Amino acid sequence: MSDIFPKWTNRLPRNIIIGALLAGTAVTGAVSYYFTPKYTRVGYEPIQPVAFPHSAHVNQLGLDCRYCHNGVEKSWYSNIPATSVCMNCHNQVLKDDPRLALVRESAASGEPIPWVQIHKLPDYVYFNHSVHVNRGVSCVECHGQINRMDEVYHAKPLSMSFCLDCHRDPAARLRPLDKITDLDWKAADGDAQLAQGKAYVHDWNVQSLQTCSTCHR
Amino acid sequence: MAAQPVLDERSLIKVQAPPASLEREPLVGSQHGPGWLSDRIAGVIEGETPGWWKISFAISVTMMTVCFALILYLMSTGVGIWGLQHPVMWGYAIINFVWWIGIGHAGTLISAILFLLRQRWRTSINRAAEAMTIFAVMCAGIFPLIHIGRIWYGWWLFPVPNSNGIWPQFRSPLMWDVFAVSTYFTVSVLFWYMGLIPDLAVMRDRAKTKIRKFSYGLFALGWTGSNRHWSNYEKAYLILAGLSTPLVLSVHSIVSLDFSVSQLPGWHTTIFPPYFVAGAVYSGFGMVLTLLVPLRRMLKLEEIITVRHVELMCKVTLATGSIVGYAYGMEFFIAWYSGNPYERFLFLQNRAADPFILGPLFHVPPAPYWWAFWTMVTCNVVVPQFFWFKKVRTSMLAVFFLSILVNVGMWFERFVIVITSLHREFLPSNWGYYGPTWVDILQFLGTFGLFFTFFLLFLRYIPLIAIAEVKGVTPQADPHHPLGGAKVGGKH
Amino acid sequence: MPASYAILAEYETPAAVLHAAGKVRDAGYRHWDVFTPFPVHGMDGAMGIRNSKVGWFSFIGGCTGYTTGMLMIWFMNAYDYRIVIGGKPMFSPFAAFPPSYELTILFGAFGALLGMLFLNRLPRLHHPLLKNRRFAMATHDRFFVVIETSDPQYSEIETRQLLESLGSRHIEMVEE
Amino acid sequence: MKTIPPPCHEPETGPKYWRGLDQVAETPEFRQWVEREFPAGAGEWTDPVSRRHFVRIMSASFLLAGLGATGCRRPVEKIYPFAKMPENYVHGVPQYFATAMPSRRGATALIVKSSDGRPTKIEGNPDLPDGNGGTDPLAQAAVLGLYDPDRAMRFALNGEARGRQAALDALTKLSETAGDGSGLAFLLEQSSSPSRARLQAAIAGKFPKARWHVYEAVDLDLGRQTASLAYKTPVEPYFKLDQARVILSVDCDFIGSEENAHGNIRRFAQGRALEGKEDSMSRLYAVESLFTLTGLNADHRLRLPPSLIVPALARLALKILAPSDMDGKLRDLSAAAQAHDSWIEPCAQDLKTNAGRSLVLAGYRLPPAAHLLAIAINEALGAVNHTVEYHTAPAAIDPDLAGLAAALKGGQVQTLVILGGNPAYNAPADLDWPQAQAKAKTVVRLGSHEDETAWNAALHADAQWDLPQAHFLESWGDARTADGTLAPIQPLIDPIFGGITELEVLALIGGLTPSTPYEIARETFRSIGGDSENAWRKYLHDGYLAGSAAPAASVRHDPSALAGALAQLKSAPSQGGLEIVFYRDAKMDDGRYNNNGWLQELPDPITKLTWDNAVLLSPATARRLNVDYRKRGAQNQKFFEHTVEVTLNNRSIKGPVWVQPGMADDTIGLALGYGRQRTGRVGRGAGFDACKLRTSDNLYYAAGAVLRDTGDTSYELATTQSHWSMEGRPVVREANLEQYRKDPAFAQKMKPEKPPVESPLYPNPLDTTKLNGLHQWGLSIDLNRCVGCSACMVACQSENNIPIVGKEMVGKSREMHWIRLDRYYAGPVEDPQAVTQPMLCQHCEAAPCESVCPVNATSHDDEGLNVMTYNRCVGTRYCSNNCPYKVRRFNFFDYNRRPLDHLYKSPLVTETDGQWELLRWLKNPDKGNLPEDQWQLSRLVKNPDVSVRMRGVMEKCSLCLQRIEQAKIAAKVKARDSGHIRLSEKENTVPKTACQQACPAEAIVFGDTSDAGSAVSKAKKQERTYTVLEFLLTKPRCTYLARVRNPNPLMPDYREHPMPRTTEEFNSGPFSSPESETEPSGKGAL
Repeated sequence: MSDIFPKWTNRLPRNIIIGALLAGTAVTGAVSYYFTPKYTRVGYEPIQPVAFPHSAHVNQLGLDCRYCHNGVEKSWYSNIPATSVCMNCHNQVLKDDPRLALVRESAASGEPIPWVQIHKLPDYVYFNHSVHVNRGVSCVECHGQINRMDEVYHAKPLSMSFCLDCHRDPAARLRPLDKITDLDWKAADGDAQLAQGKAYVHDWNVQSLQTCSTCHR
Repeated sequence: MAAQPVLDERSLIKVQAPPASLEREPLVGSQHGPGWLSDRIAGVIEGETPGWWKISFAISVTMMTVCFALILYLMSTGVGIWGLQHPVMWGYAIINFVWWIGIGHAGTLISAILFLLRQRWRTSINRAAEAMTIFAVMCAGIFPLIHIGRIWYGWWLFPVPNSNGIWPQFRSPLMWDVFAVSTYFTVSVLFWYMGLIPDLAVMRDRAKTKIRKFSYGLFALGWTGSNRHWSNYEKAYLILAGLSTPLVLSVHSIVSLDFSVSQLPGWHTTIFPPYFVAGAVYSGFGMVLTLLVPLRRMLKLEEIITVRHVELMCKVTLATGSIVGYAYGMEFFIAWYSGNPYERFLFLQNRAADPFILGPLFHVPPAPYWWAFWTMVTCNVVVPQFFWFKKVRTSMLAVFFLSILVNVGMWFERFVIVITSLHREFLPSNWGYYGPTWVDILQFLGTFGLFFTFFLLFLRYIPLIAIAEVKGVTPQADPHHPLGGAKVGGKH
Repeated sequence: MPASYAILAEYETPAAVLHAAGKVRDAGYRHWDVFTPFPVHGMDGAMGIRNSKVGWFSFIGGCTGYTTGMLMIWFMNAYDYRIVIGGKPMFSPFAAFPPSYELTILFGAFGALLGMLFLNRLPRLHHPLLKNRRFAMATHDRFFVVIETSDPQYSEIETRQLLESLGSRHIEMVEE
Repeated sequence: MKTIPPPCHEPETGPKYWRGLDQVAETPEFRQWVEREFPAGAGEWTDPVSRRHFVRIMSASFLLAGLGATGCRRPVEKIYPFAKMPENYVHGVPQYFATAMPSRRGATALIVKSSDGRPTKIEGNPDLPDGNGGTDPLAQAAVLGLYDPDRAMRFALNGEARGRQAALDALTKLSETAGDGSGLAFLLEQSSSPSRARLQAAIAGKFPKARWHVYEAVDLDLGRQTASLAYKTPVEPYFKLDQARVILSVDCDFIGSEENAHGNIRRFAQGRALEGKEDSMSRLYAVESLFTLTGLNADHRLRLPPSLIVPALARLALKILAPSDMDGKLRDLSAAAQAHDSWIEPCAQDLKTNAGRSLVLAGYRLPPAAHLLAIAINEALGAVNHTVEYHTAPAAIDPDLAGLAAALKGGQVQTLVILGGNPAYNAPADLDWPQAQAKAKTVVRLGSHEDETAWNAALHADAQWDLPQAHFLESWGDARTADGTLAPIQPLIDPIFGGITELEVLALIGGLTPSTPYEIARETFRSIGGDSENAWRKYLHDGYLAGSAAPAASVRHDPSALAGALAQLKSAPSQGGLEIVFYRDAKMDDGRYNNNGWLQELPDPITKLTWDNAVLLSPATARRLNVDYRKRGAQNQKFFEHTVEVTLNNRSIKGPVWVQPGMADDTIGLALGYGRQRTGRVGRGAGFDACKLRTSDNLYYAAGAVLRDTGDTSYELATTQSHWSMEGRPVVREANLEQYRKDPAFAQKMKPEKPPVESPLYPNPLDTTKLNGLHQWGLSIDLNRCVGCSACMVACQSENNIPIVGKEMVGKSREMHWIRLDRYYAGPVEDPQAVTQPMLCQHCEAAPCESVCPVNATSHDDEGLNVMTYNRCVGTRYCSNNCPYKVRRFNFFDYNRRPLDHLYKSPLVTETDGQWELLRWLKNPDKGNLPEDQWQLSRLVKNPDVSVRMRGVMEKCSLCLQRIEQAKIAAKVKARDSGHIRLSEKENTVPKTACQQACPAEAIVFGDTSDAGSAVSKAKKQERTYTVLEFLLTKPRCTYLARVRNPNPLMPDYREHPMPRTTEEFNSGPFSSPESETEPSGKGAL
């Protein structure tokens, strides 16, 4: 009865509809950002046991990615280098630096350095590094400009749709094989990239693989 | 006499009273006016809570709790706790799903198809039947959801954009099912709720307590009975009825496509859609009878839900049951006529061959599930034939008993379709035998708990007969009937 | 004292209210309505209400549903991610029909219900009539003719006389 | 693809690689951990440090450090790289090592895949001159045995752990106090290892009075012993079955349970192979009591009770051998088999007609006289050096276990050294071995498990040392394969439980130096292959020593041995009662593989029973004894059988009956290897112990047994196939050779049903998308080659991380095998024909499973594979319903993450290792709820290239997609900026599927059908090609080559057609309902 419902309740339906529309939009927006790898992965930058600055090693010293990640052209994985690789230089350079204490300790004791994993695909995704870096896909496509990072962070979402973007259009990303680890390299412009990419797709017989078996098995 | 000007009014509206020969027997007790109907029907809700209600409710809630506890067990452990196995990958869950969905069909049929066919007797039973539909579809809907192996990914069956960039696959009948069942449920709820609005207003206006006033008032949406509203309302109701009719036909057709789109002998058959729809209506009416025959007595509604209603429903049951029987026969004929050895094998050696007559006759070993098959035939083909007899139709005890057999038969029909087709098909090396586990059985019983919990709540809190609609079909509601105030009735 | 909203006349039979409605219409009133516990046969004609527009809402809803279904399925299975499935065509109107059909009905049903609510301006929980004790009988077994005071033809005395002349035994003013 | 690796640039040697880890394994912490953790459960095991330690030792791989309690967006996971990278190691790139799996008289040369330091897959070594890379199920399953968490892991004295050093000290002390060796006895297993022979000789020289015994519960050495007698020189036979046109097997299951079965299969299949109608094929006759794989593959089969087998052979001998003074004895012997003359006569005729190309084989169960008789017949048939060669072989030690037992009981043995074997379980019952063993003052026992032979507190040996035996994948050693080729055994992993090898123990007892197994093997090699380091490395790399095969010895037959043996042979005693055949189980062997889950769950090739042995009876006998009633359980593949009591010489056992069509009447078949009292978690409760009935006189055959029905029908047997008849459906298509020659395309005409439409109503989109694919994969299975050995099933299980599900689940048909072997019987139930057919995902081009999946979880790729995306699957199971071949398997439970006895228990209310399972799962969802030791070990055997499926997910054969993808990736990595990425058989870059690689018969051919020159394209072009259920228009990529039988028209059991073929023929033919014929259970049961 109307003594239960005061007059303002007549405005409720309209307000509820408007409110629901606004809230729905907000929730949709939030879910499609916060509940996807765009938020859950991108920007992840854990503190590492040893503050290893990629920028200093790559950009200042000019180390190639493959000096440390030497399995990347042969294996599924781009390996994290063994302590002995660090010590190749650091038994000469900065040999008493306190920041490297853990590295020296590891080299001496044989205990591994517990690096925190940043880029991780689910177990059911079989991503092979070697087949990408040997066929014109640069590190930068998935890892971002590591050469400019002091501490590595997760730069790309690495979601399935992210993978599909490239798999559907490889020509837009392929580059000369000698530029794979040159993370600053860019084609002159978009058209040039597309032109050379198309040439590579043709000459190297690059397939645009989108079937499930490409990644899942 | 003062009647003279009134006659003018009648001619103005151009309505003729029907001749006496066409006058129908009133559908509800003719001596009572609309007010009596309100009092009677709302009285069910407003009166004391009957003892049988409390007991039934306690039992139902217990069974429902068992059902949900078992669902928790299922989700945490895996569908292996059911009797499912290679090669029978669908079992009780799908049987129960199809059965409950079929039950639901009577409600929509009564409310929609009979409405379009101007069967005014529907008004006494449509509310309860629709409620039954909704609760049955709820029970049904549980099963496809929990029967999947990874329940938490059930949302992948809905077209939700996601960062995996992958979509559902719409060639699958299961996707059609998702749309059909969710649409069916939604539209049934809409239809039911729309019918409820005027009655909720009745309840609101009768309410004594503030809580009731608020609750009924809120859901009555401020219904006043304005005739301008009635005009739109009746149109919308007509449209919903018009939409529900193809809906109800399509839902069970699509459910049947789950089977007939596959290629198993016994599933892969074009007769399935009509056969399923007929079977659904058959089982639905069976369930309506099972519910209403005792209810009309317990709630003292014999004058509103009359023997005639029951009789009419029995006739529908007889008609649909006979259609189902025809479909059974047709399946066998086609299996034989096609000459396909796999089809022939299925119908004879998986289903029909009993150890006593057919097996020896055809020199084949008895079908592993012959008992299920013959239970089905007895309940679905033989039982409805009793409804040819008026004596049976008017005996409430007989109707109640037979209606239960109808439900049993239809459950076995789904059992026969699902299990016997799967357990022995193309490669004999895979042949097997299916049996349920205690979880299967308790979960099935548990859905009755769910169903009756809701149904009992419905009885207690919602008018179980469409008050406004029943009022509308009384003679008192007819402005051209003496009881409706017409000064010169058409009756004489 | 609050302003009055309308004048309310009670009738006891559908025939009486039908008769009254015709007369009120003939008298040229516009802001008035009849309230009955059930739809009274012939009342639309008596009140001069034209065919309801709910059908259009439903029709548009249905068309939207069907188009949405077909386009969605085509986009998902044949355009955005083409996956070879069972040797079947990427898009086939036959396979897409059942979901589209269901969406037609779903959207059509929503169109009908929401259209009805929209046309009736419901929900409207607060209404002057609902405060009236006597009016509660409108959902029970009484029939009311209500003429709003905002009607240009409204006059406190003439209107009341008209309603009385049409056989109402009970007439009262409804407060705002 | 490098499933078989290309030659390494530098030969990999095990110790170099693992040496660093040796030291870790020796640390006290590790030992303490192993001793504490594994038997006791894993309370402290949750400590991440010790876990990390463990994994680094085991796999030197990445590991997840579990869920950190961080507020972060995702759990922190850590990467532990090496502090110092091992040489030649690239994380993620598997390595392959050649090694060998020793068997009784020989060895199987292997190539083992090592994934990040853990052996994950065993393949045969295809480079061996006498091999094709095929293996048997036992070799395939050996890798699981390595990670058996119930293996022996303690150096224990009288059941109490004493530590490794104490044990080694005790051995040294033993060697110092042994004196001249009197009172010292060695009990060894058979071995072909030259190193062991060398050490043995050295020890024998040092302790001349020591007793030596070599015991095998199932002795497969009889062929060698009798050949040495017959030729008066130590030789062993080597059968060249491919050369034989007519083969007669006399109770010799050379395809199943004899030594070197996979080698026999290879040669037999070669002799049966057909490519065109001109080709000829061999003919196989079998005389046997059980129904064996050999009988299944035979063209003519004569079932005889054991007591009639020697008479039948004698009868045959009479017809073949030149008349001699033995004839009288032979006639006496053969009188009993007179009734079977109509069978034996034409068979003998056939053998004689094909003299020089025929062969008679005698099985291990037969007495020596029968073997000598077979040798004589082969001599008469001119088989020597044509179908059988005799290779020089070292003389073996006389087993004489009875003598040893007597000596023990007589107190003549103070110190007993048992190396391997399990005599307390499987020694003949009359020896009462456990008691005898306890009479020794000191027992040193090296065993893979703490089993029945290990310390038994109830018996009183003064001191018993139990030493954990290293698995062959952890060991250095050597062995000789069947043809005598020397093969190295080299470790792929450091002993996980710190076990030691037989060679080490012998060296220590003998006080010999060097005592490390590596040095021992190395030194042995010096004497055989020369001193050169390069030769050693090449030997290790190749996995065999080229040219070391034994040459055929030129031998001269001496019939006197036969005469002597015949004279000793007792004529078959006409005892009443039933006869018993004790046989080596196809899976458990003599019980040694009892705790191997893959083998327990592998269905027996004939009975299809899993997890159990049974009292096998012929249908008629079962009916006569009134125990043929069979009731199916509520579930599918569960059978409730009569439990019967079998009594023989006052010893009795109880077991369930299994009615086996084709068995000889009045005969009981009892498989050994089950019913173990002390075994691991897997084998516990499986079957009954038939060894209890065996006595020294009746090792393989016994007569006079009494069978009594206990009336108990509650025991369940789980089988993987419950229906035995093909129902006249043309699933397996076969013809006789004559018909095949007349109409080579006979198989394509056996269609019961025409497709409803000639072609689909719409174009298959695959026709367009496959243009993108570089290859089109297909499979062809030659049913004429397939013998049903089941190696493919285990290979697939190993390659594809297929879980075992346990007996109860198998009883519900929930086993997970992606490839199964369907076995059908046809004909009269008492003596049926049988066929076997590998059935796996057919990779239909118009796949019915795909179109019903609502979430795109199963779909087609451009190369024509039907691919299953596990991570997308929600588990509607509709695909399985719609699959006409029923090859999809569903994970009803979390088989990979929960113990099999917990499957039905909700994790909400269950504990594992004293922890609430839900919490455990939340902490580490991957680990799930396996006990810590099972979890840690079970994940080591997993193939890292294949997803481990969780519950609620459908799975099926992928045609080893991971191998295909790796091959393609390898080709692309190699191609770099060239476009040459297509795999081709010419370049040997096309991978093999696991089943194909394991198949010794080469029945499975996989490859690129778009390459007209590929083997699979050629196979598919054969006229015998047919498709199962082709009328469904599913267009499978997997096709079959029809089977051809080669019967002899003169034989009494000759039939013009194999039976029954098509439905029409079936319906109109002479065969009545197959149901009643092949179901011994009677009509109501199925």
